[in-house]
Amino acid sequence: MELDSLYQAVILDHYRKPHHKGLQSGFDIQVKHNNPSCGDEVTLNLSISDGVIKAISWDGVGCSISMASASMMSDLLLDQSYEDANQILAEFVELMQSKGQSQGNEALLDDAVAFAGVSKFPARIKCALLGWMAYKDASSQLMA
Amino acid sequence: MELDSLYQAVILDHYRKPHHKGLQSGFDIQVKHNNPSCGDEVTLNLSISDGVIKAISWDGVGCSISMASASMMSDLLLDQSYEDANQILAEFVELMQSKGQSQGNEALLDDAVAFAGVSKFPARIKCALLGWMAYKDASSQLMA
Amino acid sequence: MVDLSQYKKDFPILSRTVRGGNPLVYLDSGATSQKPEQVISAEGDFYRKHNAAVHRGAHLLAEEASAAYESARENVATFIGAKAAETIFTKSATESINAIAYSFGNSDSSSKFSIKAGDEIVVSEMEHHANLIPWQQLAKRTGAKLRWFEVTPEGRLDLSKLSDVINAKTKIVAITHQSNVLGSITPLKPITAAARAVGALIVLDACQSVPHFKVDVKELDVDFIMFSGHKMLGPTGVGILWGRETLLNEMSPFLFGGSMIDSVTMTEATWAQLPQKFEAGVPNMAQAVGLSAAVDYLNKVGMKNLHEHEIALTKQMLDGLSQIQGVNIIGPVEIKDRGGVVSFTIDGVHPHDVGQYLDQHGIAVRTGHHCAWPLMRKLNLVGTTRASFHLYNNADDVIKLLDSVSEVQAYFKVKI
Amino acid sequence: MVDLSQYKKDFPILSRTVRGGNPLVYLDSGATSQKPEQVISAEGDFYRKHNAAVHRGAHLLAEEASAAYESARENVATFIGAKAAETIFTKSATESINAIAYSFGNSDSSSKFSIKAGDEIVVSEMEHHANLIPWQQLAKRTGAKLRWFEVTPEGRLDLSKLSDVINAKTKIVAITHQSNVLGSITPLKPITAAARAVGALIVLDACQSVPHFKVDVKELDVDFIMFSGHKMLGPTGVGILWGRETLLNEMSPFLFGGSMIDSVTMTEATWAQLPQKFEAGVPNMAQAVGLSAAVDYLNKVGMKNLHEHEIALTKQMLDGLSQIQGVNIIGPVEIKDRGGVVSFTIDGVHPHDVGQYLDQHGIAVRTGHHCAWPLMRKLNLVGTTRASFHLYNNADDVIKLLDSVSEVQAYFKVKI
Ligand SMILES: Cc1ncc(COP(=O)(O)O)c(C=O)c1O
Ligand SMILES: Cc1ncc(COP(=O)(O)O)c(C=O)c1O
Repeated sequence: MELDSLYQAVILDHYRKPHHKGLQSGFDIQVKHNNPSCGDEVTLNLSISDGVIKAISWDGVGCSISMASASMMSDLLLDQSYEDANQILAEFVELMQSKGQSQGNEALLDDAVAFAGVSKFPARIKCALLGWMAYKDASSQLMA
Repeated sequence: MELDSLYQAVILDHYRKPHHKGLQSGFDIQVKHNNPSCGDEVTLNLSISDGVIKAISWDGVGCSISMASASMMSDLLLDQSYEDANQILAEFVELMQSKGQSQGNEALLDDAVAFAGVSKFPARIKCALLGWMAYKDASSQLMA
Repeated sequence: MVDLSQYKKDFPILSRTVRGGNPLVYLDSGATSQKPEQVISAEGDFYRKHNAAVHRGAHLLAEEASAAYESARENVATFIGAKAAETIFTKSATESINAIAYSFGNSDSSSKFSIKAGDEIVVSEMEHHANLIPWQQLAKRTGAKLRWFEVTPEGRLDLSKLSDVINAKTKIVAITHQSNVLGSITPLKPITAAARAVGALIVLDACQSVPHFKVDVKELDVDFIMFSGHKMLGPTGVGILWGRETLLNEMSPFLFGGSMIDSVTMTEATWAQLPQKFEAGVPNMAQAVGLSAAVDYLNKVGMKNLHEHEIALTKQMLDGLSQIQGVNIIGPVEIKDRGGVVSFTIDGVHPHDVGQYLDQHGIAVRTGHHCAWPLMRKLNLVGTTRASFHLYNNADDVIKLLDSVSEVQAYFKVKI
Repeated sequence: MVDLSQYKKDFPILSRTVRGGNPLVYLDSGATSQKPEQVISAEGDFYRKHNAAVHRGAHLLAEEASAAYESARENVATFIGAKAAETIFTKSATESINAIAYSFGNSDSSSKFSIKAGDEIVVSEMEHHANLIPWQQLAKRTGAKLRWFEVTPEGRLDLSKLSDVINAKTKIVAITHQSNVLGSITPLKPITAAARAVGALIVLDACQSVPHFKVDVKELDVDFIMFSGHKMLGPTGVGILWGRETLLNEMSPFLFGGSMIDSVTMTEATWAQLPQKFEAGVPNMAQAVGLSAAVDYLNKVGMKNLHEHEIALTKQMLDGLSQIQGVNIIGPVEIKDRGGVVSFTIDGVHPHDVGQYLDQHGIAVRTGHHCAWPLMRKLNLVGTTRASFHLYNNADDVIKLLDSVSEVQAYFKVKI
């Protein structure tokens, strides 16, 4: 079923057992993003020092796609350099805009290539990007 | 031509040589009415004493129908009792709403039956009624 | 119950297939209704035969267009028991509500419509954003205070503090006729009585009532109502503002421009009579004509038949959902004072994911906060899944939805 | 000149007969244009195939409707050289102008959009009521002063007092791009230069320009433009407000309700990103799609071809009218900086009577003050008769009008 390309097992796993969920204290910046059309919310705590992402944690309410995406993002970006994180971010955004044409670069995205299917469901792209946009906002404020 | 039923000779005569046009002093009330969709304007001076229309004069700018109608109205209503004038007014309004089905009561309306043709041109009914509505407003204020 | 199945064929979109090649089961009429061919072609015919700027031309097309537009107004007015002069065409209910709020704001401080610090405006926790934010903003601009009725756990308006909420300071009571989330119908009598007792004006958001059951403004005892054409089988881009003639006569207009004037100089303008006073510019003529065709269609079906039909479907849906473990109905479970809108949640599955699963099976529902975010917060929900009906729905649609809801639980491996 | 005759057949209404059994000669496109079948069926197809509430549903129809609506926005934006985010769908130019005026009025006193006593707002004597009264009212509400450019006897904007009219107090300059009565096109450069020099914002009423010649907001150096779909072959019930992204981002929204929010509680709301911030409620989706089809159609014809075609007809009309004794052209007789709108008067015959005679012969024109009453007063006229063109008009239409004008004089027995 078409739907299975959206709800890959790894996505549903992260949804049920999200990583880095629960806000940690001692952050450099906190941002809150939401998706006004459906009400999903993500709050993100981020610390960057010496150009490296030292801590990332988040909390929020939302659908499986938005929550699983925030979870995998945290896994992917923690301990990366700001530059590498940006490359991963760019790759993920490109995957989301690929309208089902791309498989995603597994070297960069690891398990997050499972989101490739989301790009065929335009209304869900915003869900998958919610956490990433929070990260983008937070990190670019920190690095400004 | 259909148009000739609108522009009867007597109407065009009154348009070219309107009666009671030019505001007379010594009135009991003055009202100004306009037709905002085309810009036609009529100012009416009216005096009623002992229930009789003692003086009526008007001025204004407008199309042949509105000006001729004000002219004939003045002829018809001058020296009439308020009650008779109301009957004439009612008859004229009814004629305007007749959608071309009525010839008009000549005993009451005299030359103004020429306006029967106007009732087939919905956009022109307001023109023909402009002066009459001014009279209605003025007289009902006076008799209130 | 009258059988309405003959009408479905008039709605071209209902014969298309959607995701997964499934036939469309449209259960999102609370957001917008589908349109019968009669409405679509009424709009098209206006353009093909009579299109011209109304009230402005000396020519035959302008006469015909004006007649079509004004008879559309008569028709819609009659439908709600109103006079034509009180029935204003807007672009939507949202515009209608904002129009009234701005008209209050535009009033001279001496007028009875003027709102100032110390005054109170009353809404409820179940309002759609369209009947909340304009009043928040009016309060903000004027210094007035916003008050509200709370919502009971069953999803009814909580009137227990009625005499506190509506008090001597209350100037406006703006309330929904039927919640677009909960389906609950507002008991108007106690509210209008309280408002009348303190001289407050009553604004009724009739977006979810006029399209579904007979509403007669003469019986309501309110001052303003508003609704959108697109939720009642009509075109997009047209709504109605109805107000009492005496009030509209006294109020300031909202939009300024052509056709709404009596006289204009460089520095001053005076206003036309009703309804033109509230209709600036070349109006949405084709959409007004389309809305009139929708009213004709609804009259043909019969509002009573429509309502009975929707109530039967609602009952079937409520009964069915009650029997599925792990499913929660959000809103009254009783059918009394309840319209054809059924919100629910499924434990362990986010509404957005529920909607996605249903969509894959051809079932179109709405998910999320339904533009009633404060209500969601109050009920401690991130959102709901909402199924809503119109005349073209039938018992099969409900069965399909119920079956799919059970499958959702299986698909997302919810433990029940 | 490119031959546009192939297009006329696309406009169903143009094949009908009117008063006296005459074929329709439609010369009233300045009031509203006719619609090609392509536009009518684009609107119908939206309802028949994709209708759903945009930006709100999880289902396929909602996705399709959103895609149709947003690609309509892209298309219209490209047409005027704008970004999609800056291109707001309204119901009409009238709404667009009022929206901006209210947004100014809604601004905090600390914001640069706030208007107060001592500020000045500049318009002109040739404005349509839609670009005059909203500013009169804003001035009235805020205590600002309304100033204006006069009109020269030839019907051009009188810029001789430019540095007096636009001065250090000027906050807004709201001006028409082309007069709907005189046909004169505003020389923007000196005005925008003067406005920029004092930091005033520039609002351009593009109702009579965008439908007739290429307008690119990047080249205009103005801050806001507005126009209506119905004058550019599009549906009724849709207009555009374009504004610079930076300004729209900073400005207060105008209508409040669903879809324009970022977050909402009972007492507070924050706004969505552009363009949603300025589009409250379920939008006029089918009309936006129809407008996009109109833009496609205009692109196919080519705005340059259209403009040349209209200029040729205008020249023919001006030449013809100049040769009839007792006929006065109201507006520039020179073709330079002039669009396809020709107003005239006939000595001894009221415009309304002229229009009636023409109508009897199948010729649809507009008569009266054309929603520019202050201009009429200035020119000492009770009104004019106005012929205005679009792509479906041709030289025969002009000849018919010219012949009929001569007959009017005979019919009403005017002595020449
Ligand atoms: C110059 C001008 N401005 C504004 C308007 C108002 O447009 P609308 O009535 O479509 O809102 C018009 C047309 O009526 C116009 O010609
Ligand atoms: C209760 C209620 N009020 C107001 C609205 C706003 O209507 P619209 O978006 O058509 O203006 C809606 C629908 O969206 C609604 O359901």
